[in-house]
Amino acid sequence: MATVLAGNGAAAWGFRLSRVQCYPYYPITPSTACSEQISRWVHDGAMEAVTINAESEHSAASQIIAAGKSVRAGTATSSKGLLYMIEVLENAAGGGVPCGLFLGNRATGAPINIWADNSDAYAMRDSGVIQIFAADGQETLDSIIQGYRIAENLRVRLPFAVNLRGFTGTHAYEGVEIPRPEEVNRYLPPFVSLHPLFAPEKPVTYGAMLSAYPYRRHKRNQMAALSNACEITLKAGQEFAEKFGRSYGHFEWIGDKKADLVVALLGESASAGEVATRHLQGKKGIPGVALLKIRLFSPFPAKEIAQALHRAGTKALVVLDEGLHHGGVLPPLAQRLTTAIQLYLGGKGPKVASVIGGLGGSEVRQEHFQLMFNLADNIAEGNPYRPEPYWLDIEEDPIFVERENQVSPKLWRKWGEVWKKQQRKEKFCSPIPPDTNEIRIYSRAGQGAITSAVGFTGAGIQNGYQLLTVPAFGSERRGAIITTDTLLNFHNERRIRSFMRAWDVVILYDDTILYSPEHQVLDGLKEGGALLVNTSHLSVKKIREILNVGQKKVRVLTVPAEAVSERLGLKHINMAMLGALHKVYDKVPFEPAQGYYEKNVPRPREKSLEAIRLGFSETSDREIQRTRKESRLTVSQEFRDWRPEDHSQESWPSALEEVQLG
Amino acid sequence: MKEKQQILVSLNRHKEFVVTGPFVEMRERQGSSGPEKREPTESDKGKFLHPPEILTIEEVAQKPIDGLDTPKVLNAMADIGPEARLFVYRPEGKVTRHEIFEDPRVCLEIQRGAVIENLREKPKDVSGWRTHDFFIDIKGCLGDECGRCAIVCPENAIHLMGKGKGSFHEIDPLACKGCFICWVECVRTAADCILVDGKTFDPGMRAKHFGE
Amino acid sequence: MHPDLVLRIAGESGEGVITIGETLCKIAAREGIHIVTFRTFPAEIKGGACMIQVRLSERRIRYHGERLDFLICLNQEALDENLPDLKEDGVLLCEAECDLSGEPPGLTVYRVPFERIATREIGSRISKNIVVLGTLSHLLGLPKNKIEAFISQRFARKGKAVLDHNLDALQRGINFAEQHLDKKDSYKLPKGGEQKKLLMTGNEAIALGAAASGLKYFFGYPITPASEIMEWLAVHLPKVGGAVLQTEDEIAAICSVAGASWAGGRSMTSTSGPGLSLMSETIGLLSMAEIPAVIVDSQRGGPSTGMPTKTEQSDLLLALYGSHGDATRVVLAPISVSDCFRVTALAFALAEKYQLPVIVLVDQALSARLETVDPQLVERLPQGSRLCVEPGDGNQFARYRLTESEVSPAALPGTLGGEHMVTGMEHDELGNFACDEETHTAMTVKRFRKLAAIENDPLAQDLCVRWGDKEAEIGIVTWGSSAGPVEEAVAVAKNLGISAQAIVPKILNPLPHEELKAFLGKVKRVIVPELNFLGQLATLLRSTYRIPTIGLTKVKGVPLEPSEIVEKIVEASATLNVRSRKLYGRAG
Amino acid sequence: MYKVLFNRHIGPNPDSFLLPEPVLDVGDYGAISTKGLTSGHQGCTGCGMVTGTNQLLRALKLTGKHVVASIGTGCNEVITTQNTSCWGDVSVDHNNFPNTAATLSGNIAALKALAQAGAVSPKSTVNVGIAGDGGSYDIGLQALLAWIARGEDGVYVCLNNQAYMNTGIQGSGATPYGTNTSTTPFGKVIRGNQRTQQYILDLALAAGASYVAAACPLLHRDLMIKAQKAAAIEGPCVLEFYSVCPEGWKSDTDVFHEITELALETRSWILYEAERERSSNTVLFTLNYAPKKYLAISEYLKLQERFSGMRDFPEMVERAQEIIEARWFFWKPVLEANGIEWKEEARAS
Repeated sequence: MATVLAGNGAAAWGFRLSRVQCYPYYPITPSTACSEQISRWVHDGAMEAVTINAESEHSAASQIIAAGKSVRAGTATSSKGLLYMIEVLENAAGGGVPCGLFLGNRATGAPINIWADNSDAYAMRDSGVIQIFAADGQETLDSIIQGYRIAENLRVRLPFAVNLRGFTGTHAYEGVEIPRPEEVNRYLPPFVSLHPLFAPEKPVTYGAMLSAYPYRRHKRNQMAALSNACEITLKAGQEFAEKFGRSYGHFEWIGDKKADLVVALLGESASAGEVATRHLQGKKGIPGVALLKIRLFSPFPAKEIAQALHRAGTKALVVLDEGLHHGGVLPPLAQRLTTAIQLYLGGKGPKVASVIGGLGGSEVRQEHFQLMFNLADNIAEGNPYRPEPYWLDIEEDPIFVERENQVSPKLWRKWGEVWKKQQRKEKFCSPIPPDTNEIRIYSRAGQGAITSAVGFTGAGIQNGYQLLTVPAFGSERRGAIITTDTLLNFHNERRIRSFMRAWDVVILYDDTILYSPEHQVLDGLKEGGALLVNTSHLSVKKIREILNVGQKKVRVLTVPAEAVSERLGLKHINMAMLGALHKVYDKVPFEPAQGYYEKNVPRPREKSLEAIRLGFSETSDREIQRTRKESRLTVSQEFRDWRPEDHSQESWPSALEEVQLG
Repeated sequence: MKEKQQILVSLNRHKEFVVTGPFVEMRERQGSSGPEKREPTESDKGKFLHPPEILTIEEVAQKPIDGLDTPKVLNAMADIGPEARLFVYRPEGKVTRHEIFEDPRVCLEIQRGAVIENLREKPKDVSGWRTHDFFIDIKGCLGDECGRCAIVCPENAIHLMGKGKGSFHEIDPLACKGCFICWVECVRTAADCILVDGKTFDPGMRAKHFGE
Repeated sequence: MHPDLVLRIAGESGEGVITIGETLCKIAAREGIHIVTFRTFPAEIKGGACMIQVRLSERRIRYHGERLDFLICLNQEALDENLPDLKEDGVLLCEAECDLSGEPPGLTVYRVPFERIATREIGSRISKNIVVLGTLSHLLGLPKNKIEAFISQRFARKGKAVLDHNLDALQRGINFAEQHLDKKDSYKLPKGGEQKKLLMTGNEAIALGAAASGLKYFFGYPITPASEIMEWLAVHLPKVGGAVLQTEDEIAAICSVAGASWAGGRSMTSTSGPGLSLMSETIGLLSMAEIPAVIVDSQRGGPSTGMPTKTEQSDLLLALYGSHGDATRVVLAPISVSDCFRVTALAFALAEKYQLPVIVLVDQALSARLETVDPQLVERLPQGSRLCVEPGDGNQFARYRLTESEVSPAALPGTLGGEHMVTGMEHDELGNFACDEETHTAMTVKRFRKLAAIENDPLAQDLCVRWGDKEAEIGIVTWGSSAGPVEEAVAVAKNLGISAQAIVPKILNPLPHEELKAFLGKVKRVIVPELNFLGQLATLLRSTYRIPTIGLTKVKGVPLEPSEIVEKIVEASATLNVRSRKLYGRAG
Repeated sequence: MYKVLFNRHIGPNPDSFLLPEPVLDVGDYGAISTKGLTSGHQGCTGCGMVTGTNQLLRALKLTGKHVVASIGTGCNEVITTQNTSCWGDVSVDHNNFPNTAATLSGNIAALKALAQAGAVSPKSTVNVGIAGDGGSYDIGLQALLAWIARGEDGVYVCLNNQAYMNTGIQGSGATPYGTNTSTTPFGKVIRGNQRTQQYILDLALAAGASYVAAACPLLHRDLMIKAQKAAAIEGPCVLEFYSVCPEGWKSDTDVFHEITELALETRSWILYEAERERSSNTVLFTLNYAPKKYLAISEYLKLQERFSGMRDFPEMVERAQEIIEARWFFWKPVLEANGIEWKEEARAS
C-alpha cells in the first residue's frame, strides 16, 4: 500500500532499506530533509547506523570513503556541497569504495540559486562515480537500492550517485511503495569489504602513491570496471523488476515505437514531456513522436541508445539539457548523444539539435515540449537548424520567430536565415485539455498548509487515485505568502506528474492574502471552480466585492478556521482547513478519509480530528451573523427608565399669579 | 596557614593525586599492591574482520573448499575463461557467500582500488644511499640491555640478534642510508662500538660531535 | 424696658473697637443674654474704618438690628459715618474732641476725652479701649467686679504689669463716668436667662460641628472669609485624633479630601467662591466615584476676587450646578451660627450615608458673626454612617452594585475580597471601564435616585423654618443668613397689619418639595429676597416649580435689612387686589 | 575555559589520573620488542620525522591492539607508500591532504558500526591519525577541531617539522619566526618568516581534547609513554612530535641528537602533557623536561642554516628569545616549586 513521501523521504527509505551502516551528513537545501529523516530514525533506534554530524561536505565525503572501506556508507548533498565533495570523490572511485550518494540537483555557481538544475551533476562527471537519474520518489528509492547492488558488484566496486531534481522532485509528495525489508535483503546481500582495514591477518594500504607505470595500469582497470557498470545496471534493473514489479533500464522510451521525432532528457522534467507526447501521439499530420527519458548517465549507454534510435527510425532528435556547455561544443547530454549516434550509426543516425532549459528552477512546461517536437519536425523535413544550443523562455532568443524585431539584432544577423526556414506549426502547439483536478493553497509560511495538503494527498491515494503535492519553496521565512499545489489524477492506468495550472479549488489560509498585490488569487481558477477563504469577519459578499468577481461562475465559501482552532486550543488552523477542503471538493469522500486521518494527523490527534470535523461542518457560503454582545447589567428595565420627578406647577394647585410690580 | 588539601577525583588504582593550591602531587594509594607487572602482550585476541578470498581456477582446483560443489564451480569458471574468479567469504571457516565472476581488471597485478597488501611487500634496497659503511662490533654491543641505536635508526635497519647475554645488534646493509645517527648515539650514551668504514676512531667526526 | 438693646461701637481699625465689642458680648453671654453681632472689616490690612454692632436680647434673635439704640464713636469719621443709623431718642457716647454740629435734638450725648485720659493720664494709647469699656460698663450698669474678673483673666498671661495697667485704665474710665456723667438715658443691659450661653462665630460653629461629628482629616487653603475654620481646626482637631493639612491650592485640598474619604476617614474642606470654582471638577469625581465629602463655602462678594471682606449669596448656582455633566451633590445652607453647627453635622451624616459630596453654603456675614449658642446642641446631632461590606464574602465584590436601595456598599481599602477600582470614568458594577449606553444610563439613574432617597430620608425632614401666619397670601422664600432680616420683616409687617409668611429651606438640593409646594400652593405672591444680582434662588424656584416670583436682590456687600423687605411686602400686598394677570408663556 | 592544575613532579609520568593502570614505561635503555615501519622508505638520510612514526607504532603495538592509521598526504605518507607499503602489520587508509581527521572520524564510525553489528570487538583496535604540521595547522585544522569537538575516541599525531617539506620547504603555520623558507625567504626588505608559529596543542585543548602532549623522538621513553596514554585515554587525544628535518632545516644528517638537545635546552621545544577531567573541566599540566642550564636561542640557531640570515640580526634573535620566554612563563609556578628560576638572567646573577 503506497505511503505519502517526499523525494527526500523516499531517498531516506532507500538508504534505510539498504541497511546503510555509516551516514555522515552536512545540511544543504534541497536534500537536507533526507539526512534529517535518517537522524530521526537513528536517534529513535528505528535504523541501526552511525551518524556523524560532519562540519563540512568535504569531511562528510572523506568519512563515507573511509567508512566505505569497511561498511556500507552513504550521504546526501546538493549543489555546492557536491562541489566540495568532488575533491575527495576521486579517492572513492580510485580506491574501489562502493559508497552511495543521493543528490538533490540544484544550480551551482554564482549567482546563488537554491532551485533545481543539473549543473551539480554535470560537474561531477569526471570523478568516476556511477550516475543514475531518477524522475520521482519511487524511482529514487528503488535506484538507491539498485545503486548499492550495482556498486558492490564484484565486477564494478565503484561509488554511485542517484540524482533527483530539487523541489519539484525532492519536495514533491506522492504515493511511494515501500518494499518490505526482508525482500530487499534478498535482493541486496550484506556488504563485504574486499580489503577490510580491521583485519589484522591481511593489513592493507589504501591510497598508496603510485608512479606512472602502476598508476596508468590501475586507471585502466578502473575504467574497465566502470564500463561493466553499464551492463550490470541493466541486469540489476531486470532483477528488481522480477522481485518488486517495477522495471528499470538505461532509459525509458515513451510514445510511438516508430518515432521520427524524439526529445531526449534526464530526470523529473520528463513528467511534463509525457503529457505533451501523449497529447501529440496519433494527431493528424504529426509523425511518430517519442520521449527518450535517459536514466543511466554515467557510464553512458551509448550503443544501446543508438540502436534504439536506429530501430525507431528517428529522423530528428532534440536534446533538452538542464545545464550549460561551458565552452564545450554541446551541453553534456547532447554531446554524449551526438557522439553515440556518430560512432554507432555513422551517417544514418538522426540529426541532433540541442536545447538548454530549466536552469535555476525554471519551469519546463508542456508547451516547451510542443515547441521542441515542432523544431524536430522542421529538422526532419530537412530545414537548416543551429549547430549551437537553442534556449527556452529567452524572449530575445526564441526557437521560432514571427517578427524580426522581436529578436535581438546581433542574433538576427547570425541566425536570421535559419530562423526564416523554421516556422511554428499550429498542429504542434494546440493547447492540451486538462484531464486532472488541481488545488492551489495560498498560505503563510508556518501555518502548516503543507501538512494539511500531504494529509489530503494520503487520503486521496487511499481512495485509489494518484495524487502529487508540490509546495513552492524559496528563501521566504515564516509569514511570507507561499503556494502549495496538489494534483489529482483519476485515470490510474497512467501517471501524471505535471500541472496544467488550471485550478478547481483555490484556498486562502487567511483573508489578508486577498489584499496582496502580487497574488491574483483568481488567476487560473476554472469556470465553476471554488474559492475557500479562512475568515471570521469578511462576508462572502464582501470577498466577491474585493476580488470584483462579478458574474464569473465561481463559488466563494468562508470558514472561521481561527475561531475553530482557538476553541479547541490548537495552535494551527491547517486541520480545520483540511476539513473545509473536503466540504468544498467532494471527489475525495470525507468519511473514508477519516480512517486515514486517525492514523496520520499531527498530535494532539483527538483535537486535530475534531478540528477537521468542525472545519467540514462550519464551511458555508451564506452570510455570517454577527453575535450580539449580551449586556451584563443585572437591574430591571424599570429601574433604568426612572427619571427625577417634574415639579412644575401643572402638577400641583397654586394660586400664584404672574404680576408686574411697580 | 596550611593550604587546604584536596584529593583529585581519579580512576587511578595505585596513585592518589593530592591538590595543594595550583599543584598536584602523586602519593601511593594505601592498600594498592603496585601495578602488576605485565609483559608487552601478544596482539589482543579480540574479534576482527576476515577478508574474503578471491581464487583463480588453479587455486580452486588445488584446494577444494568444503561446503562448495567444487566440480560445478570449476565448470562454471571454465565457461567464463581464464579470468574467472571465485569469491569466497568464510569469516568463521564456513562458507557464507560465494560468487563466480569474471575479473574486470585488465592489468591483473594491480589490486582492486590500487590496494597494497603490506605483508606481501619486500623492503626496497636503499643501500645505494650511503657513502660510508657501518658495522657493529658484536662483542662490544650490549645487546638487548641497550638498543639505543635500534630505537633512533630512521630506517629500522638495526635488528637485535639473539637473546639474553649473548645478544647483539646488527645493521641491515640493504636498509642503512649511512646517516651516522646510530654512531652518535652509541658513542654518546652506550658502548662506542660502531665501526665506520672499519675504523673506530675518526678524528674529524669526533671533533664535530664532541669538541675534542 | 427694652427687651433688647442695639449698640454699635465704631472707630479706627486697630484701636481695639472689636475688643470692646467682644468683651461686652462675652460678659453678656455669661449673663445668659442672647446676642447677635455684625461687624465690618476694612479692606486694608491695617487702619481704615471698622465697626461692630451688638444686639443683646432676652429672647432668641437672628438679626443684629436695624436702628441703633446706643452709638459709641472714637473719632470724627466714625461719628459722621454712623450717626444716621442712630435712633432719634438714642444715646451717643463719643470722643470729646468730636464736634457735634447739627446733631438731632433729643439725643443723649456723653462726651468723654478718651484720647486725653489714655495718652496723658495712663501713658499708653492702646489702652484707650479699656477706658471706653469702663465708661460704658458704668453707663449700662454692668457690675464692676465681673469686668475686672474678665480683664484679669484675659490679661493674666501677659504679666502683672500689663494687667495692673489695664485695671488702672478701667478704674479711670469708671471714675470719669462717675464724676462727670450723670445717667440720663434709660438703656440698661437686658435681663439674662438663667443658663450661660456659648459665644462663637459662624466659622467656629462649623469647625466645632465638624469635629463633633467625627471629622478626621481637614485639607484646606487659606481664603477670606473661610480661613478661621482651618485655623480653629488646626489647633483643636489634633486633640481629638484628627489632622489638618494646608495644601498648595484648593484643587489639592479637594483631591486630598477625595483620597482620605475614600480611605475611610471623614474629610472636609472649607473655602470661598474662587476656591469652590477650582474644586468644581473634583466635585464631579466625588459624585461619579460616589465618595462622601463635605465642602464648606463661605460666600463673599464676587465674582473673581470681588470683595473678600464683604458678604454676598452669589455662589448658589455654582454650588447647585458646578462641575460638568450631571454631577449630583447635596447643598445645605444654615441660617444662623447655632444652625451652622447642626447643618455641618447633618452634612457629614448625609455625605457618609449617601456617599456623595455635600456643600454647606454660608456667607461672610454668617461666618464672621458672633452669636450665642445653646450648649445642649452638641447632644442631639444627626447621625449617619457609611454602608460597608464585610470582608471575604466570597464572590467578586461589586463596588457600584445596582440595587433598588441606590446606595451600594463600599469597601475600605485593605478589606479582604473588597478589591475594586475607583475611577472617574463611567464604569459598570465592578468598577471596570464600560461605555455602553445601558451602563451609563443605569449608573446616572442610580446617582440621581440617591437625591430622591434623601428627600424622603428622616435626616432631611423639617429642614424648613416657617414664620408668620400660615394663611397669609404673601409668601417670602429665602435662604442662608438672609433669614434673620426676613424674620424681622415678617414681624414688622405684622405690626403694619399685613400678614405675610416666610419659609426658609435649609436644604437647597434636593429641595424639600413637599413643604415648598404646600407653602407655594397657599400664597398668591412669592418674594425671594437674596444677596445676589441674578436672583439665584428665584431662578431655581422658577425653573423647578414654574412659578412667578418677585425678586428682591441686593449686592451692596452688607446683609439685607428688614425695612427693605417690609417695603417689598407692602408693595406686593398692594397688588393682591389688582387682578391683572399678565399671562407669560405658560408651558403646555 | 578550564581550571589549570600543575603536576609538581617534573619528568616522564606513566601514571595518569584518568587511567586505572599506569602505561608501560620502556625506560631509557633496553630493546623494544615491537616493530615500527618496515625499512626501505624513501625518507631523507637522517630524517627525524619517520623516527617519530616508528616509535609511535611501536608504542601503540605495546598496548597489544591492532593499529589502523588514517594518514594524510605529506612526507610521512609519500615516503612510506611509494609504489609499496612500509606499514607492515598496520592497516593504512590514506584519503586526502586536508581531511586526515575526517578520515580518522570515518574509520572510527566504521569501527563503531561493525561493533554494533557484532563483527568486531571495538576495544581491540586503536585508530590513529597521522599528518604533518601543514596538514594539521593549516589545511586540516577545520577537520581536526571538528573531530575533537565531536569527542570521538582516537589518537591524532602531528609530525611537526615546521614547514611544508614534502613540496619543497614552504612556510606553514608552524614555521618559527625569522625562518628562511622558499615562500618566506630571508630577503633584503622582508627578512624571513614574519609570523610567529602557532601551537596546535593549545587549540586542541581549547576545542575540548581529553589529552594533549608534546614529545620528541630523542627521548623515546617519554614519547612512548605519551603514545600509550593517548591510546588508553577515552576521547580525542592529540600528540605533537618534534621532527628534525635535515633537508628542510638545512642541517647535517647526523646532528639529530644535538639539534633536539639544543631545542630542549633553549626551551624552543617544551616537553609537556595535559590531561583533562571532563566533568569538572580541570586540566592537569605536567612538565616532562626542564633544562638544568638555560641556553640562549642563538645556540639553537647555529646548527641550522634556515636561521643563517637571522643570526646576523640581534634584534630578530632578541625577538625570538622573547617569544620563547613568553611561552616558558606559563610554567613559572612549577619551576619555582622545584627551585628552578624561570627567567634566564635571574639565573645568571
